[in-house]
Amino acid sequence: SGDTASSEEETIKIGVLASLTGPLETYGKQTVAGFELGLDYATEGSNEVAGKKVEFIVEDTETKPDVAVRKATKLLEEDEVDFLVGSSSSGDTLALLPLAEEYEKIMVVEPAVADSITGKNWNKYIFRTGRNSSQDAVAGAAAIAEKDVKIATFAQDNAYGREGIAAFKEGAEKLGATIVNEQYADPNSTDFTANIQSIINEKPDYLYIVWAGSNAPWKQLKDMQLEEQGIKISTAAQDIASLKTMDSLIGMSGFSIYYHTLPDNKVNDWLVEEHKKKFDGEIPDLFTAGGMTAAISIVEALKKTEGDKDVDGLITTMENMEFETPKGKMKFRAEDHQALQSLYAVTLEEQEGVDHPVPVLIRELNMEETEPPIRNGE
Amino acid sequence: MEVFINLLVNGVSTGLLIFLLAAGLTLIFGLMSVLNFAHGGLFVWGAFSGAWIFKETNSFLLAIAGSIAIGMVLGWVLERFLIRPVYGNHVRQLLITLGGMLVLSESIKIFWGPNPIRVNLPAWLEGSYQFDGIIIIKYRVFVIVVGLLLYLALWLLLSRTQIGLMIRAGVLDKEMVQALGINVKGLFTFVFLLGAGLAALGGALLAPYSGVVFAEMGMQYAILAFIVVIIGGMGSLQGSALASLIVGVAGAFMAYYMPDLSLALNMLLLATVLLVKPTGLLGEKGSAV
Amino acid sequence: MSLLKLDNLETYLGQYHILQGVSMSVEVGSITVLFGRNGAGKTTTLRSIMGFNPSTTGSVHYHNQKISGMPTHLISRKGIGYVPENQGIFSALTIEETLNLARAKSTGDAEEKMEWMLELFPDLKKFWRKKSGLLSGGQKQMLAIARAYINGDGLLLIDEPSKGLSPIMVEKLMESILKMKEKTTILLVEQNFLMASEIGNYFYIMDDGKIVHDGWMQDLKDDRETCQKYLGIA
Amino acid sequence: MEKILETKSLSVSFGEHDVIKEVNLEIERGKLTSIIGPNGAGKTTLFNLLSGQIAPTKGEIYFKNDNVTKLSVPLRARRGIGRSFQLTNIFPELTVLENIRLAIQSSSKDYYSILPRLSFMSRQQDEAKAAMERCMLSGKEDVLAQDLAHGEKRKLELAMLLALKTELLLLDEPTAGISIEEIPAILEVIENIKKEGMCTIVLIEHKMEMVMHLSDTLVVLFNGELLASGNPKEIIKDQRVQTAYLGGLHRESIKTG
Amino acid sequence: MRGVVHKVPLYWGLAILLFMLLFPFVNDSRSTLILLTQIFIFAIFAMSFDILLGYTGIVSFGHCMFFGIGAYSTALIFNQLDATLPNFILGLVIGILLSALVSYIIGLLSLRLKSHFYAMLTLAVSQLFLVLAEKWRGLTHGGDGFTFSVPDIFKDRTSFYYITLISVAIVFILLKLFTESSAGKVLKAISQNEYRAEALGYKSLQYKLIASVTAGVAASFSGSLYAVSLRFINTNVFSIEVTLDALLMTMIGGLGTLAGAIAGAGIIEFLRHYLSELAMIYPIFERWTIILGFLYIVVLLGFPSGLAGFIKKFTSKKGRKEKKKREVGKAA
Ligand SMILES: Nc1ncnc2c1ncn2[C@@H]1O[C@H](COP(=O)(O)OP(=O)(O)OP(=O)(O)O)[C@@H](O)[C@H]1O
Ligand SMILES: Nc1ncnc2c1ncn2[C@@H]1O[C@H](COP(=O)(O)OP(=O)(O)OP(=O)(O)O)[C@@H](O)[C@H]1O
Ligand SMILES: [Mg+2]
Ligand SMILES: [Mg+2]
Repeated sequence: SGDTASSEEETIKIGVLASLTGPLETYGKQTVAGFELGLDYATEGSNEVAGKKVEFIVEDTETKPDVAVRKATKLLEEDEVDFLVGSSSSGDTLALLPLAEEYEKIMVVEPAVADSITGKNWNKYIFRTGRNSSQDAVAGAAAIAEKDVKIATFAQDNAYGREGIAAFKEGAEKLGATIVNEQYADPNSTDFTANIQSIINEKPDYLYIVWAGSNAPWKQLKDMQLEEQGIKISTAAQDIASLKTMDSLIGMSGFSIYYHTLPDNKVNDWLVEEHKKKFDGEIPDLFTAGGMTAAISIVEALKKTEGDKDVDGLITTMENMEFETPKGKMKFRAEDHQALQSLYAVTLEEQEGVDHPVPVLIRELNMEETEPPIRNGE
Repeated sequence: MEVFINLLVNGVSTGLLIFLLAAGLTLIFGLMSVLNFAHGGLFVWGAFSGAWIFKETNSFLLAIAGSIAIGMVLGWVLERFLIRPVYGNHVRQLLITLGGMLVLSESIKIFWGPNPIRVNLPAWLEGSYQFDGIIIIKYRVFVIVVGLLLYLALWLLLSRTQIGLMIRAGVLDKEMVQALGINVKGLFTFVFLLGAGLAALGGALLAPYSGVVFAEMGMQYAILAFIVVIIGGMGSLQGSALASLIVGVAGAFMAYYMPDLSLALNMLLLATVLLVKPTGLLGEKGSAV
Repeated sequence: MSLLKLDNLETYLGQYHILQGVSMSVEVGSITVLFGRNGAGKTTTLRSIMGFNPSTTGSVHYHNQKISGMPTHLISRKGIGYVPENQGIFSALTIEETLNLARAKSTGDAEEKMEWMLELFPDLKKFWRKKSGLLSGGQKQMLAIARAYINGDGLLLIDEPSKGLSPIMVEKLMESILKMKEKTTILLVEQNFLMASEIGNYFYIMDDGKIVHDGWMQDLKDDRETCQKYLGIA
Repeated sequence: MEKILETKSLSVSFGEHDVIKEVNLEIERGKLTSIIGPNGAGKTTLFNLLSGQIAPTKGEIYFKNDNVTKLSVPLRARRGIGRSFQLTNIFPELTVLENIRLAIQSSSKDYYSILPRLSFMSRQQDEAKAAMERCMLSGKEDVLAQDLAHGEKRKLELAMLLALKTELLLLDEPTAGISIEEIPAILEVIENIKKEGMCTIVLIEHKMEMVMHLSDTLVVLFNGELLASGNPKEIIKDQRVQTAYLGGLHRESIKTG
Repeated sequence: MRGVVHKVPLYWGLAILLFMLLFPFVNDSRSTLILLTQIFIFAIFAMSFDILLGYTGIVSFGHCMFFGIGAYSTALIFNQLDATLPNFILGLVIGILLSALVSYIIGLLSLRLKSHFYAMLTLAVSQLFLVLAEKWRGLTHGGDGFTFSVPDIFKDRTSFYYITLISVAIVFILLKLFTESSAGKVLKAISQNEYRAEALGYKSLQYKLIASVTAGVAASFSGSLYAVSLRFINTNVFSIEVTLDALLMTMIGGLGTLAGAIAGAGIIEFLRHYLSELAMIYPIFERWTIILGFLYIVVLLGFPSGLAGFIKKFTSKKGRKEKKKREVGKAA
């Protein structure tokens, strides 16, 4: 039994929590696929770091906080994982944060975006490779805001929308723009024309939109002929599934977090190639890259500690750690462990042979430019 | 003024769209006294199959016809296997159709995957009319026209034929109606199919309206339809139409003038109506208490 | 000529064997009365004829045509009207609507029958637009009879029509049934011996799911022993 | 003589239709009063007014000299007005015993106790058994009420009313739909109640033999109006009653019986 | 004697309780403990729903609101004050009082409504609570929710397991006593024939109020435990899915039995758990919601009175046969 103990000692276990069923299942599946590829890449196919085997165990949170907690506890107690990675929804992730602290295990947050994860609810075991709402907002502002530009905003009336707009406003006003109108709509509504009408009345230069989920207003924006009235639309180009619904926004300028053609680096090239190989020619998507990033961050940290799993050591190592990812170079900020990262100012274009609008790079917004305010001190 | 007209037109067309959804439910709920929670499931199926057929065939009419047909087939299955054993028992209907709802929404993902799907319009319905400041989306006009026509057709069916009477009697005493030589089972199936077809049609028409469809919208719209039917008064077609218009128009105006309250609007409307006039706006006296 | 013929009907309700071989026949133009204690199976017999509780064995013939096994609505369309024990009132429908419904699949001249019924039961006309559920017990009974008569034309099955009726109503009802007899055939379930014996031609007595006695009504009135034994009449 | 119930120009109308018109009724304590009248005369409606199921458009009801016009159904039941219904009206999925126990519970003012009390329950049990015995239902304790034969359901209704220990019993056609052989049994129950003199009974019946046999007072309701009231023998000789209610068939039988 | 003491189920209940008490000693799987804890919490919630639906015949679509009120009260107290036991009691009591008040007011306004109207009204009100939780961001942080810490005794999975287990037992006993009490009997009567119950002198509205307040209080209690078990809360607790879960559990377990609600909570949670585990191995189970849906439909159609009803029928059939045998024996 001494043998097993030592081989246990030699294995590094990572628990990956993601929504594999329910409304976010596409996200979760991408994360898992990306994570696997990321391990492969970072360990060069050996699945070993500093001579120790790396294993990962996937659990489905079903996008229910209670299930997430149960599964995470199972990972921590029964599988005795050394790291947690997850998860697809902010709610699940927030529910998991205290567990990381309780079990003193590092949790790499990917791809949940809520600011409070690295803000108010943060603890020192939390590292986030995914970008947060504020980064989106800062990038969004950087893409369009400048002196004397009038901007109206439109978002879902929930935490995600409100938080995103608040951060955007701060960023945009810093750049000299004025926010002339803020609209929030019931996320379940069928009809957004009243909100759009109100925006049209203000005659802004830009309309900045924060929207996640299915019930998007793109079609109605087009129907209401915003472009014709001189109002340019700007929003985040997210995953491919959402891009597929954004046909009517072709020509808009906004920002992208990831698209397989965007970050021009060798990690991404590898990802695209391997992903196509493995998945029948399919291109990797936003959360695939995210999953890969999470894996890389863990392996890189372990490489630096030479396989030492001591948590405090790992935390010190990871703070300020820079690492190459398919989303470009990243750096865990020491204060709140948020990974600073590049985002991309893009326009949406139609491309031959692609069934969705393609984000085309205008310029890279580097990690300094998109650095969000530190909010975990409050 | 432009704003007012815009809001009104959009509100009315949203209202009529909701009416399409509610009409099927009113028929089933009001006439047969069946609480069909799976209505939302039929609605999503209508939306997805409509979008899919349009994408494959590029014919909008075919898409509509196809989705109605699919809705009816599913409606038949529901009626035959889920509803028929529980006619007359509200609680069980509610519970069993809830199961139907779960299965219908989830099975969408088997066919079309878990992601939302974009829905296109035929060229002749694309775009909008613009008269200085007033923007009227073409498709909304189309929806208004279809909604009004359907209202008329249903009204004629219920008031000019004896079907309505037979069904109402059938709900009260099924055996006795059979004893009068009327094939109640067939009649109920017919009404149910009609309701299912309407739900699917509502879905097919809503899909291009918002531009995307997703599997989870079923529950959301099932609840909306219930709200409208109850606000209008159970079983009253006029009531449902009125309630749909109120919900649509009030939604548009609230979102414009009091956006903060719009999240709670439908629920507030429902609560107020139930507390002030429990039978709904045009409901029969004494049916709610 | 026998209009309706039951041949050895056996009917189960749940696991209970209710009808245990019921045979009887109803002659054209007659009033046949079915007597029996509470729970004897009278109502079940009528329901088996109508197809609500189909018999497992045995058969029902109407006009020499087998109707057992047919769905209820088709049996009804052969021209059989039914007044159920509980009246089967459509409480939320008005009298007008109820009678219109009866007309929908009516056999024979519905207009004429309707007129006659309104003449026979003026109360129906008086409360023409009233919800049936709000009628008094007797008024409901009249409505149920009118509805059945308008709907059918060959045979009326009436289950305990005198229940809850005032003496004068019973008397009127008797007269009405006698009048109806001129146009139709009637199978009557009745507890009110006084009334039934007055108008019936032939009778059957049921007990425990079996026919235990039958004969001509005139004979029954004199047959003290049978009266005593089966009907509890001294 | 003591009045237990009195109505003063009691009227009710549904829409246009006046169903009860200015009825002034007095019920004597300890006596059995029968109400007869053609179908639709308003007898059941009168009961509904007395027990509170519907509210009068005009007039008052006094029970033991208190004005109860405005009281709700349960409050009147608590004061001592119990009734049976023209169609049997019981708790179908409870056992016979449970049905009766509910009535006892109400009569022992045990309304809102939310914890079971065993001693009270066993006392209930005994009382329920007694009521069942008096209504000839012994042995049916654990039968679900819905499985009872029609006649037995009627008896159960009576048993519940007895257990309720009301001072005033309103019985709406207790023998409707009962076969001839079973009527004597119900009749006996009612007679026993009457003999024991515990409560005042008001009876609606169409079976004249029974009415004549049981009643101390007869009240005739016609078209919502009180046509006559008084000694039964006198009343049925009244020409108006003869033509409006009894008709030809009964003239003979009553004279002789 | 019927209705007061059922001996056989009593022994069964005690046996199960004993087994559950010993369980942590025989099985040290934490996630199973958590699953069981979860089941206990939902069992309380399902029982509270059973008081409404099963015993009183009230269909509520907004029952999650009491669950949510309890959960938020506890969570907010812990968020604002220290993580101590007295503060837990404080949160619990606030939740219970609020739930009692809300259920009383809603009941007073709307219990006169017929079943489905009442159902929709409660749905509307519960959704208003959802909107409130979403909008009152300063306090609740909206849909994202917030985490908070809890007293150490709750952090320990085993001790929390025992706390919830004992809670289930106590709530079960209290509710059972309630249903067997005079008031409980009247509830059952009202659910069958309200009109008649009134004529017997029972004010049905008041009894429905008693039922709905009792149910609200029990639901609030389960919500408090739920919040503690997660140490996190968001607006999900007010979502209609929470109500639907309670509905599924009571239906599958069997209406009007309380024990059925507990069994239903167990069945549903276990199935969810194992079907989703299976999905990790066999992708065909990925759409396990469909399987759950089908199962639910089959149960409703085949065993309308749920698991409890099925067992009852089964045992009573056996009982009847035995009784018959005895009678035959006597006769001989
Ligand atoms: N659904 C049922 N399940 C089981 N038994 C039933 C059912 N309906 C009726 N019965 C039983 O069947 C027997 C015959 O009932 P039926 O109604 O035919 O009697 P009846 O002669 O019409 O009596 P009554 O004079 O009381 O109307 C009775 O013993 C009754 O209890
Ligand atoms: N709620 C109501 N709304 C309208 N009309 C009603 C209502 N209740 C009773 N009526 C009418 O009042 C009249 C009296 O009815 P009621 O039931 O009191 O008669 P009854 O004397 O009991 O007759 P029966 O002997 O036939 O039972 C009837 O014409 C009936 O239609
Ligand atoms: Mg009968
Ligand atoms: Mg009456």
